[in-house]
Amino acid sequence: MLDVEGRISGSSPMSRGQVLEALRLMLLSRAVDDRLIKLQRMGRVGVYGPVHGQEAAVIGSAMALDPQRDWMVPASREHPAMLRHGLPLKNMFATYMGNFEAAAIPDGVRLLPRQQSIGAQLPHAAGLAWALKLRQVRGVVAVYFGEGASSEGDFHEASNLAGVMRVPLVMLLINNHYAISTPASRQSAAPSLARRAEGYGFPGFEVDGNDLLAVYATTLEAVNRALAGEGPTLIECRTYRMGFHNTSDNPKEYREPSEVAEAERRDPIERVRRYATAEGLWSTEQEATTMDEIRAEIDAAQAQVEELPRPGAASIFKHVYASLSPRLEQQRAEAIDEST
Amino acid sequence: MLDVEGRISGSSPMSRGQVLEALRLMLLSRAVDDRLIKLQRMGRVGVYGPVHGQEAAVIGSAMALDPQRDWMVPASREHPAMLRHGLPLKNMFATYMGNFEAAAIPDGVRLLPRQQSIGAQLPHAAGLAWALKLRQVRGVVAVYFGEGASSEGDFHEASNLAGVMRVPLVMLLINNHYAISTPASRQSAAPSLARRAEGYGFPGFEVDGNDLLAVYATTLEAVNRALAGEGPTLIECRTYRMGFHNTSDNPKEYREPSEVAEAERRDPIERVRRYATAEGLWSTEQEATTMDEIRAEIDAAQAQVEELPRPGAASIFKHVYASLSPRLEQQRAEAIDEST
Amino acid sequence: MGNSTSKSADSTAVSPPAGERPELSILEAIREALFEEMGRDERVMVLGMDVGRLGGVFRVTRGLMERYGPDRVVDTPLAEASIVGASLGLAIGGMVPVAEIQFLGFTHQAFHQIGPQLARYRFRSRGRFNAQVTIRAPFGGGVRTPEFHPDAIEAQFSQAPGVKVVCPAFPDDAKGLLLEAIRDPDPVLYLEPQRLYRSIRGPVPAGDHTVPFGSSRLVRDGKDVVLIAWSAAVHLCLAAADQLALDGVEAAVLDLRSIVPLDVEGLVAAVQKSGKAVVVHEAPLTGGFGAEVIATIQQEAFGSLDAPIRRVAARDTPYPPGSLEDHYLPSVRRIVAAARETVAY
Amino acid sequence: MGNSTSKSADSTAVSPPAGERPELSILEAIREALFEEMGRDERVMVLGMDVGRLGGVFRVTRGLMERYGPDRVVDTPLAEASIVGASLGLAIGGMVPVAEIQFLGFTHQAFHQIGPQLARYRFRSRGRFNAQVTIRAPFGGGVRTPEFHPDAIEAQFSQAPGVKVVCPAFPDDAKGLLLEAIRDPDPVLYLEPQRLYRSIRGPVPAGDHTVPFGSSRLVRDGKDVVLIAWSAAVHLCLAAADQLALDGVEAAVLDLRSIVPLDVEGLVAAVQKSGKAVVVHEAPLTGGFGAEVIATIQQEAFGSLDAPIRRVAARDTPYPPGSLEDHYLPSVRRIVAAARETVAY
Ligand SMILES: Cc1ncc(C[n+]2csc(CCOP(=O)(O)OP(=O)(O)O)c2C)c(N)n1
Ligand SMILES: Cc1ncc(C[n+]2csc(CCOP(=O)(O)OP(=O)(O)O)c2C)c(N)n1
Ligand SMILES: [Mg+2]
Ligand SMILES: [Mg+2]
Repeated sequence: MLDVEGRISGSSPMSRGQVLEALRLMLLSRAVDDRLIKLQRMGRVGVYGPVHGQEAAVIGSAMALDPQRDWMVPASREHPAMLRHGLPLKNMFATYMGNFEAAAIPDGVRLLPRQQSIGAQLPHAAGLAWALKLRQVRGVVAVYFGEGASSEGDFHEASNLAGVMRVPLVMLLINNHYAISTPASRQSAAPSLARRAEGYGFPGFEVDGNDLLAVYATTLEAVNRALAGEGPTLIECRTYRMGFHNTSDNPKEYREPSEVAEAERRDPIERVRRYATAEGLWSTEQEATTMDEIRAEIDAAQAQVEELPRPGAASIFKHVYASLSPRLEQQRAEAIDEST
Repeated sequence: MLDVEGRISGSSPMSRGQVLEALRLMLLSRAVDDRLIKLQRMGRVGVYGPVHGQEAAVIGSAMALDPQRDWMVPASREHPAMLRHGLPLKNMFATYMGNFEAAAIPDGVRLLPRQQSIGAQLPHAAGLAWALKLRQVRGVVAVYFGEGASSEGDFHEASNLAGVMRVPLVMLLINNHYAISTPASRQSAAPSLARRAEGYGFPGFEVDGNDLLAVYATTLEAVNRALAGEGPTLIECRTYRMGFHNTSDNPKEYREPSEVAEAERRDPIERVRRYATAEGLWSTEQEATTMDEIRAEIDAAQAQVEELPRPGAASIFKHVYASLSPRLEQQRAEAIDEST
Repeated sequence: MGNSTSKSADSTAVSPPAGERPELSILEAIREALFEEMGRDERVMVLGMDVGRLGGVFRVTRGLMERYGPDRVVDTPLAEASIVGASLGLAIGGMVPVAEIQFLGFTHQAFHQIGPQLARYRFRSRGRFNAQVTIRAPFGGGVRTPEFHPDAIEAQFSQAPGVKVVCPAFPDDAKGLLLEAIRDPDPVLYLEPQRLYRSIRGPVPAGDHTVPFGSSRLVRDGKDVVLIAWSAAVHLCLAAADQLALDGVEAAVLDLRSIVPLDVEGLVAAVQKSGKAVVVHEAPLTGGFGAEVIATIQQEAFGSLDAPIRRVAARDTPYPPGSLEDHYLPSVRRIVAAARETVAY
Repeated sequence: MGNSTSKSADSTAVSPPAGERPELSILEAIREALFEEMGRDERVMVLGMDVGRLGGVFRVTRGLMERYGPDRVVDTPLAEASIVGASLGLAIGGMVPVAEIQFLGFTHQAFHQIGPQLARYRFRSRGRFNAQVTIRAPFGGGVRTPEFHPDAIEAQFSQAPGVKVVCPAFPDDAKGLLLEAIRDPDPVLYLEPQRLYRSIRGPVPAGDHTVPFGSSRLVRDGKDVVLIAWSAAVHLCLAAADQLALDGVEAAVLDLRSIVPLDVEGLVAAVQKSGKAVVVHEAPLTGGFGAEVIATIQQEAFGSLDAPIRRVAARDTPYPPGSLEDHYLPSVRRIVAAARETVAY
């Protein structure tokens, strides 16, 4: 719907307010990427995998959800979607700054934790959507996963189960064309991953994942199908991982600069910036102000995390079970003892 | 190609000799079913899952393979295919009569053992086909699995890998409409499982699995594609499990007699019998003679197994590893000691 | 104890009039627990292959679908990882799933959803989410089942902190541990001794009855040696104790009932009595949970040990065909021999 | 031993002129073994995620694809079960696959293809087929990796008869055990200590060099107590032994090198010397392979034991985030304390 020049074809499925909200989130996402990479280089963050390049896919889809009604099940590269859905920025920073207590998803936020076992969240999402259906709770579950994840058995089993049970599930396949160094062409011989949905008895759509409006519109349609009891939808958002896989990775080792240059031309943020500017919604001044706000937010989140007490030995014995066995009590006592 | 009356449309892809070979195998298969069920009822066989109703799917596909060139990877309900591919009947009887030494696949027979972990043979088959390709050995791998197996992650991962590596694999999905008590309609919401092939980048075909000639022709096409280096093919043979899942099962508990009656009308053997009779290849006399031969073969196989020494304690320590560790040596000595 | 071995057909689990409550088989006790708990708590649902119309391959869930409907008693596709993974999602969504894996050997297909997911979800989410999920699975040998069906892989789950692993050997414990499992806010693997399903009958408390995890049960007392086991092997130990008694050896039998959590205190007390112990399990020797039992005992009761603790276990080989399993599994004869050697040490 | 910890960038594994062979890191030793064996035996191939152009996430396989081509060094789709399952098929078809699973924690996804398939194929086929497959996987903590990446689940494979499990801790063993693994006609899990990849350097024999499985290595002698470990924990034990020496406690250190098969003889001999032992591992305590080590020792050397064998292991909790792993893992301090108590018993 939005071409690389930011020209729209047809009318916008997003209101002006939504476009501005999305643009702000996109800018925030990229600023967060920058900050966490910087902190990683300073040794204050472990490993970080940036969203860079995938903002339209991740944010466009998240904007189609209602955080008061819908659940979000992330993989591990969808921070802006998680923020939009209600995760405080501070908690996100805590995740990466090694404070897992402060990273927890607050009560009431309909969001599951990041998943680092590729594809493992898919059956969880199917089950959660199934629970909504059984309990006749109005809402959908949106689950994110990469094209790499789509090769795992979990993708297949979860999709098939979701089809059989006809659950309100929106499957967001973020095809960023890489799984670490492995290109999408090596991940599957299928010309389209969206077409796999047919094999599970529900519709699949392919969408330009760098087109905010198209991603939004397609997701909204899937959400409405799900709410109407028509079951799951698979959406393949074709985008590109512009940055490295994570801070331990150097993509120059496995891909051509020309490919990255081409992707830069298709930058998802630039399109929205142009579109919003053309529509009179945006200006360089507004961007400057927004960036200042964003930096302040980020500074505040980071500072808040820095001020928090660091979890200690006792923390690893919390939430293992609802209550500790005598053996674990003893281990806990030892660990606390040894750490002091 | 063969309708339920045994009328052919078009010309037969099988020679007269092949039709006779197939018909004989079908009759053998059903006679083996009867015998092993009888032996099970007498307590001389553990559990047996009959082929009853699936003979055209299993034999039609096997007939398209060259046992001197191609490999067969069975699930667990494809005995007649295994026999056609070179497994001696005696060895098959030994499998069920609890003599696993005598059940082994003889050297030179290009056949893997039965697989009782549903779907687990699929990646093996993909790997084996990959080896043929890497070693530039002319041949294909044919792998059997049920519609139940098609729900397992292994199906997905193996199919996808086979597509990416473009290996000479023929995937024979025997959709007999049941996985124990679970009907195919509950196994997946997909109207066609063959269509899943698209999602792996290779062709898929649906075929009347009770039509010997159609199964044969479709498999042969897939074999030729594979030999030509064009990669895998998925073939869904739609058939019906006319008998019980296995000797511990009673299908009356979960399906309607009318459904079974309809399947009986579509019996795969009857069609071939009619067709062969109409073509002047077959007669009641011939069938009587053949059945006598088959019974004699079965009697001989059973008798041979009965005469064999029964494996003892030492047997369980054979083929654990190429050679035994001291701990296993010790356990072996104990076990032999205790059993005498 | 009521170890009678009558093989009468299993009746539907409807409470009979008070005062005439018959003994139940283990299978019936499990079914009764499911019936009752689904009646008590409408969040409880049963899912798995063939659990609905068929009532499961062992008919454990027979009658449940008719009673509670196909939304709460659900036949799933043939895909173990999704049964477990979806159960976690169902639990997060407010249901209380009791998943059946047709045989424990097929939890292999779901391993990545058990230890790394179910078990860690409370921890990963810092308590925001918990996985109130029970996985039921039959296991164990002695009944000539095909490959994979008898696999005794319980020890592997003891390396997956966050799950509990329980294994009843008697009808009353079958009911009490299952109700405890379903209500436990954490995931529980509930392992069913398939060879005892119908062969062991005993009294079972009517109505609500739970057995706390981490409490072992001294099913027979004896001053000379203690035989330690769980699940079906407990009955081998009882038979061995009977035989030993003929020679005047008094063997106690301790049923661990749950291996995670482990009743360290009960274990140590049982061993201290005689200073001699034999551990019996149906899993292969090397790396079996018997090793943990021994490591724990020698740590906690080193001074009281008067003899090495022997293990009577399955062989370190793949599970052989049913016709050969007697050479593979622990047997009464082997237990008696080990106990004699231990007593004579 | 050459436990120097220089972190120089790893060079490409090309044999230098004789007489000037530098020490190699563990990572370099593994790479050298792969280079050499692929040169020697054209059936050998390497497959796994990102092993080709990238050379693996740790660059262990760097240079292999350039040398041996993309048919023999293959980037696979992201699907662990198919990597293992296809390797079995490749082996049956005449290849000798060396599969890399990116981290041992992700073998969970392939469990049903390892124990029940790879391990049992020889047995099931009565020797007609064997699975000459090596699975390489890095594991272990101490380097602040994300969830699943450090999971030490080696004990679970000891309950899967038919596979072997080896875990080098030094560069020479890294090479020697890997060559042995690739040539072994049976499946071998070859576990790589990720935290030592570049930090441990040592002499490595040029050219052909194998280390037989089931032979432990006494890496330090000492008369007061023996510290028993495998993989990275061996180096914790060495550091602990250094510290103990300052107090005059002479601790031996035994590196098991392979846990399946287990060197029972070497183990017993090492323990008998002092009658005192401590077992150290990075896996959680309960059900860890340390339990098997202890159960074996107390069975085989009961009379020589002068103190209970203590275990220093990870906690029975899920693996915490890297920032907290020091509270979770065994540490030199904990080993020293356990050794002191044991010696003083
Ligand atoms: C089950 C599993 N296998 C392997 C890994 C290692 N790994 C981490 S990210 C990644 C690539 C994921 O690719 P994709 O699903 O496309 O997501 P993306 O990183 O592109 O967002 C891999 C292989 C893992 N985390 N989990
Ligand atoms: C991994 C696994 N899960 C469950 C089972 C139990 N089981 C044996 S046969 C069967 C049904 C198989 O159905 P299908 O694949 O359609 O083959 P069919 O029996 O119809 O030939 C099941 C669930 C098994 N053997 N393996
Ligand atoms: Mg990707
Ligand atoms: Mg079927």
